[in-house]
Amino acid sequence: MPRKRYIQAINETLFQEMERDDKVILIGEDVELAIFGDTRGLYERFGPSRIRNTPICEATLTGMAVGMAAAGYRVILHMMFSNFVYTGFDAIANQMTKLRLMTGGQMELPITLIAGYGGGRATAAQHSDSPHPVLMNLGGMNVLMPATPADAKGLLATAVRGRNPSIYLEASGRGGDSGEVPDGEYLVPLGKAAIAREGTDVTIVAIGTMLKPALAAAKKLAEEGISAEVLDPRCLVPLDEEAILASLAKTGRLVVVDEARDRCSAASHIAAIAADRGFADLKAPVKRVAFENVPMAYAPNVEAAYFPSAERIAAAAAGIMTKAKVIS
Amino acid sequence: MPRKRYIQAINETLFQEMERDDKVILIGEDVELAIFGDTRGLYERFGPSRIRNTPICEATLTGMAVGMAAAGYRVILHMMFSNFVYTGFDAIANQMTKLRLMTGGQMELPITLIAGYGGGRATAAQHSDSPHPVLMNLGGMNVLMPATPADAKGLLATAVRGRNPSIYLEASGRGGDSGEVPDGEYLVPLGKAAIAREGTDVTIVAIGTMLKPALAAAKKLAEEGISAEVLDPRCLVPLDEEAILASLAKTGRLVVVDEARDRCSAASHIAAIAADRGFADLKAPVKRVAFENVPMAYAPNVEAAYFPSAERIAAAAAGIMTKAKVIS
Amino acid sequence: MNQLANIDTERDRNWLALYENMLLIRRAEERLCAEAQAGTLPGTVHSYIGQEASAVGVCSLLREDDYITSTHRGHGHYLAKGGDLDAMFAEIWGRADGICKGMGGSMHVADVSRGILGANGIVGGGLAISTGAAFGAQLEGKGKIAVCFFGDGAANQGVFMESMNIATAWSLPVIFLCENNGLSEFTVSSQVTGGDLIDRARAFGMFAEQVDGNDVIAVQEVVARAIDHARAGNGPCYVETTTYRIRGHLEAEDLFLGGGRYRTPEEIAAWQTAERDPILRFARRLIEETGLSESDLTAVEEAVAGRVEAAVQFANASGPADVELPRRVTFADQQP
Amino acid sequence: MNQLANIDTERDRNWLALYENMLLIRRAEERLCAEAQAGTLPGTVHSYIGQEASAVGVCSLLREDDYITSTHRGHGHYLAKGGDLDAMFAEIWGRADGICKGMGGSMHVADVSRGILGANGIVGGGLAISTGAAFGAQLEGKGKIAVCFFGDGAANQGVFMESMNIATAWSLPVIFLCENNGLSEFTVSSQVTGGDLIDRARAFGMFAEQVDGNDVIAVQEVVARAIDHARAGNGPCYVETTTYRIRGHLEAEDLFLGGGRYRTPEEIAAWQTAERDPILRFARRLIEETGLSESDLTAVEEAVAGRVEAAVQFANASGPADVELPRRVTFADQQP
Ligand SMILES: Cc1ncc(C[n+]2csc(CCOP(=O)(O)OP(=O)(O)O)c2C)c(N)n1
Ligand SMILES: Cc1ncc(C[n+]2csc(CCOP(=O)(O)OP(=O)(O)O)c2C)c(N)n1
Ligand SMILES: [Mg+2]
Ligand SMILES: [Mg+2]
Repeated sequence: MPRKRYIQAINETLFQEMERDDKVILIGEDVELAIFGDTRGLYERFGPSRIRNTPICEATLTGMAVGMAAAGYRVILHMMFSNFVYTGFDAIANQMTKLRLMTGGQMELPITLIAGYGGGRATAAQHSDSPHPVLMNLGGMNVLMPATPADAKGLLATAVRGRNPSIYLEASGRGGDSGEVPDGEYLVPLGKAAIAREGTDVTIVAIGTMLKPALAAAKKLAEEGISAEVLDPRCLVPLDEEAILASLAKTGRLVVVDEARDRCSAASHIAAIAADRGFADLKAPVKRVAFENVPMAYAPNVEAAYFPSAERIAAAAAGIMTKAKVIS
Repeated sequence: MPRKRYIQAINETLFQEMERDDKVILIGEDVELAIFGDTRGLYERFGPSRIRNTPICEATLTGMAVGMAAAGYRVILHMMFSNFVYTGFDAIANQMTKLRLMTGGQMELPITLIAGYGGGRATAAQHSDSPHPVLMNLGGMNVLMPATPADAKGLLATAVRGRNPSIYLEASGRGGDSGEVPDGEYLVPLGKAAIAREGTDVTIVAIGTMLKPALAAAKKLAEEGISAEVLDPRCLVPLDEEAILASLAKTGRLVVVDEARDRCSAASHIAAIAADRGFADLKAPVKRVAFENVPMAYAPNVEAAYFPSAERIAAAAAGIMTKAKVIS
Repeated sequence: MNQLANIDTERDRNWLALYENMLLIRRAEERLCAEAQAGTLPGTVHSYIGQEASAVGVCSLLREDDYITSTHRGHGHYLAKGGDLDAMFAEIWGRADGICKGMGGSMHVADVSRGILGANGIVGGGLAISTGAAFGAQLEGKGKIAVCFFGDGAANQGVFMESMNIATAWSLPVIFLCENNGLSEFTVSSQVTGGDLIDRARAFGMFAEQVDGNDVIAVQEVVARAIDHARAGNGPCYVETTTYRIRGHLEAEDLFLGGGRYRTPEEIAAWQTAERDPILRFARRLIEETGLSESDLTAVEEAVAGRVEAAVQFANASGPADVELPRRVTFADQQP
Repeated sequence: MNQLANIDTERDRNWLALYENMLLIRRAEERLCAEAQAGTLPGTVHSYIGQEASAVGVCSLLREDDYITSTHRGHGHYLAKGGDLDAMFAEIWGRADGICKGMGGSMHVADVSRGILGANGIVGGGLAISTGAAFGAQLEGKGKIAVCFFGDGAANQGVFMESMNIATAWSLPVIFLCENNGLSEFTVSSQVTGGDLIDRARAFGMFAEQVDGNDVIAVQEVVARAIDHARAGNGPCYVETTTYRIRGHLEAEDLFLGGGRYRTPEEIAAWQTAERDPILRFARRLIEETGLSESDLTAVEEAVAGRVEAAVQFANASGPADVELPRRVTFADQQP
């Protein structure tokens, strides 16, 4: 399989899906020249009736996506940075995620929102949010967070072809990360987690960008004789609860890693599932390694201090091993 | 102590706080005539320089609150129904909750947002959300959910006098519920839970409107010989984790009841805390009784079927008692 | 002088249809108000009484495949665009045979198959949706247009400007149809509104006209030109129908107002005269300007009464809404 | 002809101060761009080069207790309103002595004590904040006003209309100061904008004027009238300064563009001539119309260079930002 950068996988998938179905329309601010590179070249290929720069007006763009979908189109709306999802939040929270129910199922809403999320590059508080917990709580919207180039491709294609609103959160600044990406048609089903590393002592569920530090933590832990299984949920809605519980049944211990603020985070929710359905398997407290309940600071030293790191993850995992195991 | 209706307690507190401090300004749509009754009579007393109807423009109102605060005022912004918080979400999520940090602490933001939340009255999906989980995840904003008339008074006064942004979620349609309300100055500190009923077998944490069905469930459980302690957190940010853990230490069992949709709810977060810090005390799975991950339906029979009810709460609690206890 | 000789009978038929549609809305709303007051409906209703000429004048000129978006005060738009009365009543009753299977209720009546993209509980919520539908219509190239009904209160929501801007920049076939009844809930709109609303549209250089919204024929005349303009690909239009809301903002308003008031009984009465009420005044015109007689109108009145009564019976006979539905329809092909 | 005799020396001093302030912004921005290109800054910067006459013309007329809100391109506004250069550089360097203690960075420079309510990373974010501050100023009754700087791209955000509406309805002392540089990131604004922006303000009947934003004296002349209008309690104003952004949308733009382009080098060059560049052209005017000489300007140039160099040293010498700060300042008197 060829190795490709994450952003390139997204770009190729957009080409593929727009080629495949001429009902797919992509709009957003600056999508023609593509500030993140993900939409690059689409304008030259498909022209203004398929991809178009919009004015800056997120509140209207999210509502327009609903109207375009109602008129029979498959909409991809690029929202640039995830914080701008808040600017366009009204039609997401009050229309897009509710209209299927409110109309008794009449409305088809094949809409894919794309937004870059996350910190780590000194973009400060208004360009770094990880809004997936907020979106998960809305109900009525799939939440996809691919961590690898292959999943970036497979989940995007599935979302674009699907019948429901999805938000596809693209790891900002992951443009440079490479991985193997299957050629041709490649669909990753929604709601299927992936085991990124097998292990037996502790399960680390790592969301999106957190996969990388989680894998690094697992490596460190292995050196200490602790075998960590790293699970990448890939999708948060629908969530593969069974895969998480199966891993927990094997290891008996759980650490959930989330770049979002901790309170009411995906980490909280996964921990809650473990405390309910996985209770019988739990040998130790369920740990969350998440962002503290504060906005992102600008200064890189401060940003780094609040970010879930391999060290924090490894420490959380080691902390819930039995003493015997730790000193063995 | 005199008995007062919930809405009356709020109304009197607004009078009291606006009387006390002439820097308190109240704005919002239709606040002069007061659609919920909570702001009734304030206009006649304080006039247009203290309370004022606004145009319908939630996105600007939330931003204006920031500017008014920066100019030295204590702002009460009434947002009517909680779903309109989503309409004004941008300045909440990107400015109000972040500006103190972004300015290195320069900005004073004594802002109280008020919104009516919750379902149960066939108002359908766009007038019934319980948005507290979304707001809890933002960080930078207190989240208050008084369940009783006394707390309605005490928490509102504390919020209005505070130095931080708060959202005060008023139980829609609770106007008729009465309770004892202390006369005169009465402040409930933020982050202090209340034990609404003592018990020894299971802790039921009931958020906001859920207190009522939780107490009803506790009564039912008592008839079955199960002693439930009912804890009302009153505030979700800051959250009284210690009180929850102390009750859990006593009972060993936890049910969390939340009217919000389950995914990434306050219930999830409290369950996650139990699974972490309270793990050693847990004798059984932590149960969440919340709204399913769907929008609110209009038809009352459907609405009722999805609502956390005394029956569902009691069943959840009974389900985690040891067999012996249940049949005893 | 008998004008019968001058009258084109097709116009008579058309005018009578306008009358019937306005009357249907009026009588349906009256029934809903009565039911709401009697406490037989689950939620509350926002009545369109007094504004009928706006919805009917506009929708009488639309194709079935044109789109409309509506407001919290949406029954009139739904009916005028051809929505089924029985299914609307069953919806408001919260029943299985409701147009939205009881999931939406009064504030969310929608019939996507007829281009009715829904009443909306979010003030201003339809602006972007209709703009998006108009973009879809433009891409499709079959001459469809979208009409966005919204109120003078909604015109203060920023999405109004945003939607006009993108519609202008992209030359979208959308008509922004502002029903200016001077009121926003319990607020007199002029107290919270700067300038004249129509000037906000003129700022985009778009087709912009104001018309007496209680004169169904005048509405038709202006809207016909707007539709031609939009359908021909000349871009968006703004039409403002000036009108008045006769009933409270919502039924049970008095309960909410607790003795306060934002308008006088005299003001309301002044809009209910034979000169101003859209139905009374059109009735007079039908008698004076067409070959139709009082008995024709009485027949219409009876037919309408029958339809309303039948709709109530339909709603009452309909079974309860399906409790499983939220789990089944929140997502297509997927559990929530 | 020696014009010295005609020149009022106070005006000379004022004009020289305008020149110095513009030059300070220019040189500070140039240094920031160079540092950003060299990779020595943590985040990125959006440079104000080419637009200096707008911020300086406006802020030169404000009281210290007046409010401004700014944009992502906010260094110029901050400096023109009297923000400290050293503290700004330390901020952009992410250091403890930054004006926001390193918590905000380039996009969030703010000095509340000087009425600088902050640069803002949300396009349009300042509109409502300044409107709210103006409401506060009105309530306080001490004659303060608020100036909201925003771009032509931001003028398509609905909060623009919403803010103008409420400011008009409440007669608020706010000046909506649109810096129209024709560009919104990598989009030519005219392609996504309907009509002329100024007409959106005129729709509210407000004071609305457009001015050459590269002519600092012309800006002053128009803004002086707007300030009088607002301070006198006559309500909001709209002033549009037409200008041009010389540098990329942000430093490292080329990296983001990946070879694409949205304007030509010729277009940029045409704005850098002695006739159009706000600083070059004002320098010429200083020589021609005042008693000042080349050597006066050279002295200013040297002083500015010294201040910029000192600010770099200040920033470099400042300690790292305090890691505990988010826990301490996210809330006042409370743990997050
Ligand atoms: C976003 C939002 N804000 C506030 C409300 C509450 N609300 C319902 S109707 C209404 C007034 C609307 O006035 P207008 O648009 O003129 O419509 P009208 O009721 O006059 O038909 C308000 C404020 C709402 N439903 N949605
Ligand atoms: C709400 C929001 N949407 C999008 C962006 C991304 N963005 C940053 S600057 C910009 C263009 C702004 O143009 P304009 O307002 O004219 O300011 P200029 O950059 O020309 O000074 C965009 C789209 C943003 N920061 N915030
Ligand atoms: Mg109205
Ligand atoms: Mg610009």
